Amino acid sequence: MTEVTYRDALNEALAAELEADQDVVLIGEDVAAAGGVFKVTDGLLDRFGPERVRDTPISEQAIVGTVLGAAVTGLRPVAEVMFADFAGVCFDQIANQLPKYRYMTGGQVSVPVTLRLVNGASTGFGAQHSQAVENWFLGLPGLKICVPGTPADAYGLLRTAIRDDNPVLLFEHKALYMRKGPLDPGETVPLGRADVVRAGEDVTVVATQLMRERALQAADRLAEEGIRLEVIDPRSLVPFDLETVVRSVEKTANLLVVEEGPGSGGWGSTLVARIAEEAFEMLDAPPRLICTDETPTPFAAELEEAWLPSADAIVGGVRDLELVAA
Amino acid sequence: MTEVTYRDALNEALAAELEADQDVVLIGEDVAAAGGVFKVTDGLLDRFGPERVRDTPISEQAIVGTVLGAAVTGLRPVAEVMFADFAGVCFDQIANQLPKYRYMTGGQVSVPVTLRLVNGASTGFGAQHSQAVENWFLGLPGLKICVPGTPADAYGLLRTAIRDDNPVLLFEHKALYMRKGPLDPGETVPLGRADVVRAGEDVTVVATQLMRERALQAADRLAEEGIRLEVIDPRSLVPFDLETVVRSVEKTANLLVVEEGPGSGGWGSTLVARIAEEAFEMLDAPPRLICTDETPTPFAAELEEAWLPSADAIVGGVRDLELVAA
Amino acid sequence: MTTKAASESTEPTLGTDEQRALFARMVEIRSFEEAVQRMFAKGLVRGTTHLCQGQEAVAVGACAALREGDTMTCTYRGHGAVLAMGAPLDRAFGEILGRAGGLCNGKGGSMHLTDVSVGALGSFAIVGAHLPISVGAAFTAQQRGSGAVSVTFFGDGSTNIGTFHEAMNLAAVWRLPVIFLCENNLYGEYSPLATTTPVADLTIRASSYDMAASRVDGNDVIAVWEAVAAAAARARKGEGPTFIEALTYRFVGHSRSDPASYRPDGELDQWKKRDPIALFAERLIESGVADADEVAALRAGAEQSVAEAEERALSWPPPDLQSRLEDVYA
Amino acid sequence: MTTKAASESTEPTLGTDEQRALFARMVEIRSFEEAVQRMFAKGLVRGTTHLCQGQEAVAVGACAALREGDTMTCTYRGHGAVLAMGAPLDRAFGEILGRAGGLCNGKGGSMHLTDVSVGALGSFAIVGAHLPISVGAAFTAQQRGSGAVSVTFFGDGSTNIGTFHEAMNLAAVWRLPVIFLCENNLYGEYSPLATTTPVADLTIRASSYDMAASRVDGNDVIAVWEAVAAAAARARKGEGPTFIEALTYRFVGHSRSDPASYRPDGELDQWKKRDPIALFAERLIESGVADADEVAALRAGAEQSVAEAEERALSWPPPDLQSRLEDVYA
Ligand SMILES: Cc1ncc(C[n+]2csc(CCOP(=O)(O)OP(=O)(O)O)c2C)c(N)n1
Ligand SMILES: Cc1ncc(C[n+]2csc(CCOP(=O)(O)OP(=O)(O)O)c2C)c(N)n1
Ligand SMILES: [Mg+2]
Ligand SMILES: [Mg+2]
Repeated sequence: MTEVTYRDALNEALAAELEADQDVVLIGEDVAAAGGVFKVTDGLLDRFGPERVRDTPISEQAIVGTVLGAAVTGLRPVAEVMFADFAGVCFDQIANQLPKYRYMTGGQVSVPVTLRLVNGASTGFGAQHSQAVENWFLGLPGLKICVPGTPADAYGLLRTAIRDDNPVLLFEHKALYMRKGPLDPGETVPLGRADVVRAGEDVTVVATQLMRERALQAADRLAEEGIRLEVIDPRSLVPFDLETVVRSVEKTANLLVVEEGPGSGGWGSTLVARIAEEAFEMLDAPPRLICTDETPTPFAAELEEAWLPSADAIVGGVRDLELVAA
Repeated sequence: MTEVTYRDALNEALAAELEADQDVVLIGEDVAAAGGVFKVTDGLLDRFGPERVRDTPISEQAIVGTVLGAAVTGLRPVAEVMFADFAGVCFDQIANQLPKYRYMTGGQVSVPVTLRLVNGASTGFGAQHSQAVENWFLGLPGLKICVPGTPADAYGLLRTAIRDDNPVLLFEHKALYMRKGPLDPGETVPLGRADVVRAGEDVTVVATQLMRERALQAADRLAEEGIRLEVIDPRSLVPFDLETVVRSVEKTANLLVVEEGPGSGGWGSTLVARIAEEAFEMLDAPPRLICTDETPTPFAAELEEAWLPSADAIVGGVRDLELVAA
Repeated sequence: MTTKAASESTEPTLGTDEQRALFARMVEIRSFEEAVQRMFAKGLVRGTTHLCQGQEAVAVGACAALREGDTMTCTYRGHGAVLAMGAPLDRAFGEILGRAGGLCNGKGGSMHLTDVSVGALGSFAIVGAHLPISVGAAFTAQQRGSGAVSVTFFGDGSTNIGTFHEAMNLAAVWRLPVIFLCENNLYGEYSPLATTTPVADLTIRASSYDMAASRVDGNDVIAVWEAVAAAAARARKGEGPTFIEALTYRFVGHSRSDPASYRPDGELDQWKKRDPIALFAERLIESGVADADEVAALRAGAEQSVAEAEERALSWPPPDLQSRLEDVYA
Repeated sequence: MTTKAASESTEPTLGTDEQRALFARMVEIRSFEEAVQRMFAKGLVRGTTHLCQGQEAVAVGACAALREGDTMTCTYRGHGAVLAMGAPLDRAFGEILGRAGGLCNGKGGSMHLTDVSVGALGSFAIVGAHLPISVGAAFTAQQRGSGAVSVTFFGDGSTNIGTFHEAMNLAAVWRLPVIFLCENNLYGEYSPLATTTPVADLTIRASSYDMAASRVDGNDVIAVWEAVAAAAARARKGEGPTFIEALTYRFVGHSRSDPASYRPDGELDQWKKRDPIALFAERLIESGVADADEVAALRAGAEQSVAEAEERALSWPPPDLQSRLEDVYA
């Protein structure tokens, strides 16, 4: 068990899969010679050579289409789309091709593609480089979606994603790259298994990535007052481990979901709806979603922080819930 | 009051706005000489001339970017994206440019763009031409979204959309083009005002477009058994008239949402979540969402019909709700 | 016209049997498309279809130049190309009819015929989307040193969409074994090329990528075969991609609902005089590859295969309803 | 090299005052960028910034050829272009600092400087996305017969993305008054052009659209001005768009975090010998437009304006927190 950064964990996962399987290749803008804009792929060109680790032109549609074509003909490619916002320029490939190809052909192909995308706000990159865009892809059966929040999950989910025979989008939160955590090399993480990050009796809080971190901060603070949060990180949104959340709500009778992004059409609303449908009777108070303001991401540091759900906001949300439930 | 088809209603709305305002222009693939793939723009080239009604190359990114640039410099353009699925190829323009431009510039521009997109299943067009894709755009503040279900709403919302100083996506359901309904020319429909299509005391059913039609069929059948549905068509998803739904649920204490598409990340889940958050105490039974299977759209007629929520499925959903509530 | 000489090959030729087989295949495709047209006219199928009568020489000539292990991607107007790769007629009909025995078990439909077992990797309904997919297939070939090539069919109108540009550029910069086969049938949907495209000779566009290019008579199956064979030979040697513009014409409307009234008077008739099947029949006879009776027999045989396949497909049941839930994930 | 002659204009020239103003503007931009670099180094701003030292002649030469009513769009590397259009230095600093008085009230940041009041329609952070936006501005101009042109700046690497192709094609087929100004600084991020692009002369790409094109020394402000003036004159006469490739070099890394270690030894030094500001200073003196003292005075004046503007901007408060909820909808 070593302590590594989220970034290095991702790097190690890529290296491990490139090592394990000759069919794994890695392409993307500046992933090879430069080792990636966020240095996640540093050193991989040297280790695995220019055939398997390739820089591409600025052509996201071609990048995603190419890994798709490569996957259905036998490779197991990984592509970096860099900032997740750029999924916009290759959205057709991600939404209309990757998840539908197998289905439309009656199962003639499998599509073992992994896309890595750099997600999220809090770092002052402005409205076109700060989105958490996993929600763009929720209604697209055929895709799987991972949102790791720790080095171990980043490592374990990325390895699982690469080995998966389906297209997987793995979102890396840019604010977490330098966060350190324990890593047990070789330890993969299955998709569809939530992590109960902190056990508690009073309120179930579900959050991912940066919001998970803030939920844990809120949990620490509330613990001082004797309010015990159960913090759950779903880790993958598709498949989603609803059962773990239901089990928790059964115990706590209270649900708070914290999401980075505007609330409409997100996994947070979807989870709240699912729990309302399936665990209505268990709830002592209306479930709650805390999310960003309904605006694009503002640039100025003060505005961006006000826009994002803070640990304070989570504390406040829990207090409101407790009042109603009491 | 005349009876017109949904298609002709759209055509009349376009003609009326082209007539009323010289700054309105219409561009898209085959919208001019051919009058549109679905004939929605038939005759407009002849009436308004080749400067204002223009055919474009197959270049959706350029189409949307062009109307954006035209809008911020003073025109009030309308673009057709044809099949809504093609929003995938110009998603960046719709998601990252249209809704963020005004915000990122601190309000220096307004973006009076209207995009028309042809939505939906039930007509055998296969997985890449049958999606109802309004949900792709829910989490993008800055956009408005209309989903008309009748000729009058199509007409009224399209006119309002064109006059709106913000980017509006108007989804036309392809299965409804030949449906007839009354139209009072000149009657516009505001965005953000739901229509209580049928009043009832027992269950609130919220549905749009093709699902609205099926909800009404279900309502007819259940009425024979004395179960009275209140059918609400939100008509626009952004802004969303939550108040009308809350008022209805206050009365019926039961909510069923019917959505064309997989349920994750959609307006249906969002609505269920909002009601669970804000009207929890009013509900007699868990709210329910009926949607399609979690798969791409299958081609074969039998499969596609099985995939879509049917009037039968709505009847069944209502019966389940009534059982729980009773 | 071309930016780089794409040919200069050793000029291989097609034998007698091969030429006859090509002819039969072209007739099969024609006959298949006519049958599909009737099915839609009779209301046996919902949705839409995009037929390729008049363009058979492109699909057949190009696919004949491929070998096992090569792959092909095409558009919604792809029946001809998929059949040219060797997909079974009955299962192709079955797919268009949405039957259980269809190539894709009825989940794809007319726009998505696919038979991976013969290298027909897929038919795609989003203009331009499949070009990078062929680039990816070629990437696999390069990576593995398999010598395989991937050919991708698309129309003149598709050369205006972003993916065309990105796919061409990436294939060129990585020198991938891709053949970009543009079927220039003069229209994109209802729009004549000149209204959407500022150049009339599309091979010019290859120069933006320093890519080899050639222009061929798309109604001459042998010319198409030669151009593709030369491109494939170069690609297999690691010399990179080629862009081929095949000039052709569709005898029917863009899709089911299109009466094609935008065509200038007489244009269709002119092109019908250059019907690729009639042209090839003449050539077979003139060159002594087959006499008139043999040609007639090939034609009759092909038509009969199609008729029998159609009948078989029509006898198949619709897919099991539960099958709609399968094949989402591997 | 060029597909069509883009010049053959009446060769207008710049007067003494104009040339001096251009020089001062270039110095302002250099000095502005250096100040921004220091702000980031000091940690006064989060996020990233993309500076344009070394490329000032392109922005200044091009924007000087525009007139009132014309519009300009540019990239995240857009400080120079936005200032060249006449945006106030202090409000530009303010925006980068995320202050209330910033051009966009602190909502945009370094990558999105915009000042619509001077025709600086926007800076965009998605590669290629703004090209069709300039096409749209030109569409308005054509529609209204205003005679306005729209210039859009982008880099060499951006010529590989789909929107480049679509925007060029649409502008050409509609003969819109757009000037596509490609700043070829040899790298897209950290990738040398040749690793991503199979052609070295990007003007070749204009031929795919039968578009006029020219290539200029992007470190020669007068040459840039001439090329853009000629293109603008053509555009105003209804003769359609022009593609201009300006050869230049950025003296700093791609963005804040880039030490630019991918550059071959000596490359930067070579280019620094062709510093556009030094070149222009020499030229001003040689041609008698200004003597050495006057040049020094212009330089000092510009630097002082920048220093004062920086100070003002630094004194501004952060935006009111509630302002984040405004400007979503009109
Ligand atoms: C992205 C996208 N835009 C538009 C369409 C609608 N569409 C289908 S076929 C077609 C014309 C294509 O023309 P061309 O490439 O010349 O091929 P052809 O149909 O002539 O074979 C269009 C515009 C589409 N399917 N996908
Ligand atoms: C669609 C998209 N892909 C990738 C990026 C990341 N990116 C930002 S700048 C850049 C390089 C652009 O190079 P070039 O066009 O030559 O402009 P330069 O930065 O040299 O001025 C890249 C890849 C982006 N912003 N948008
Ligand atoms: Mg065509
Ligand atoms: Mg560059």
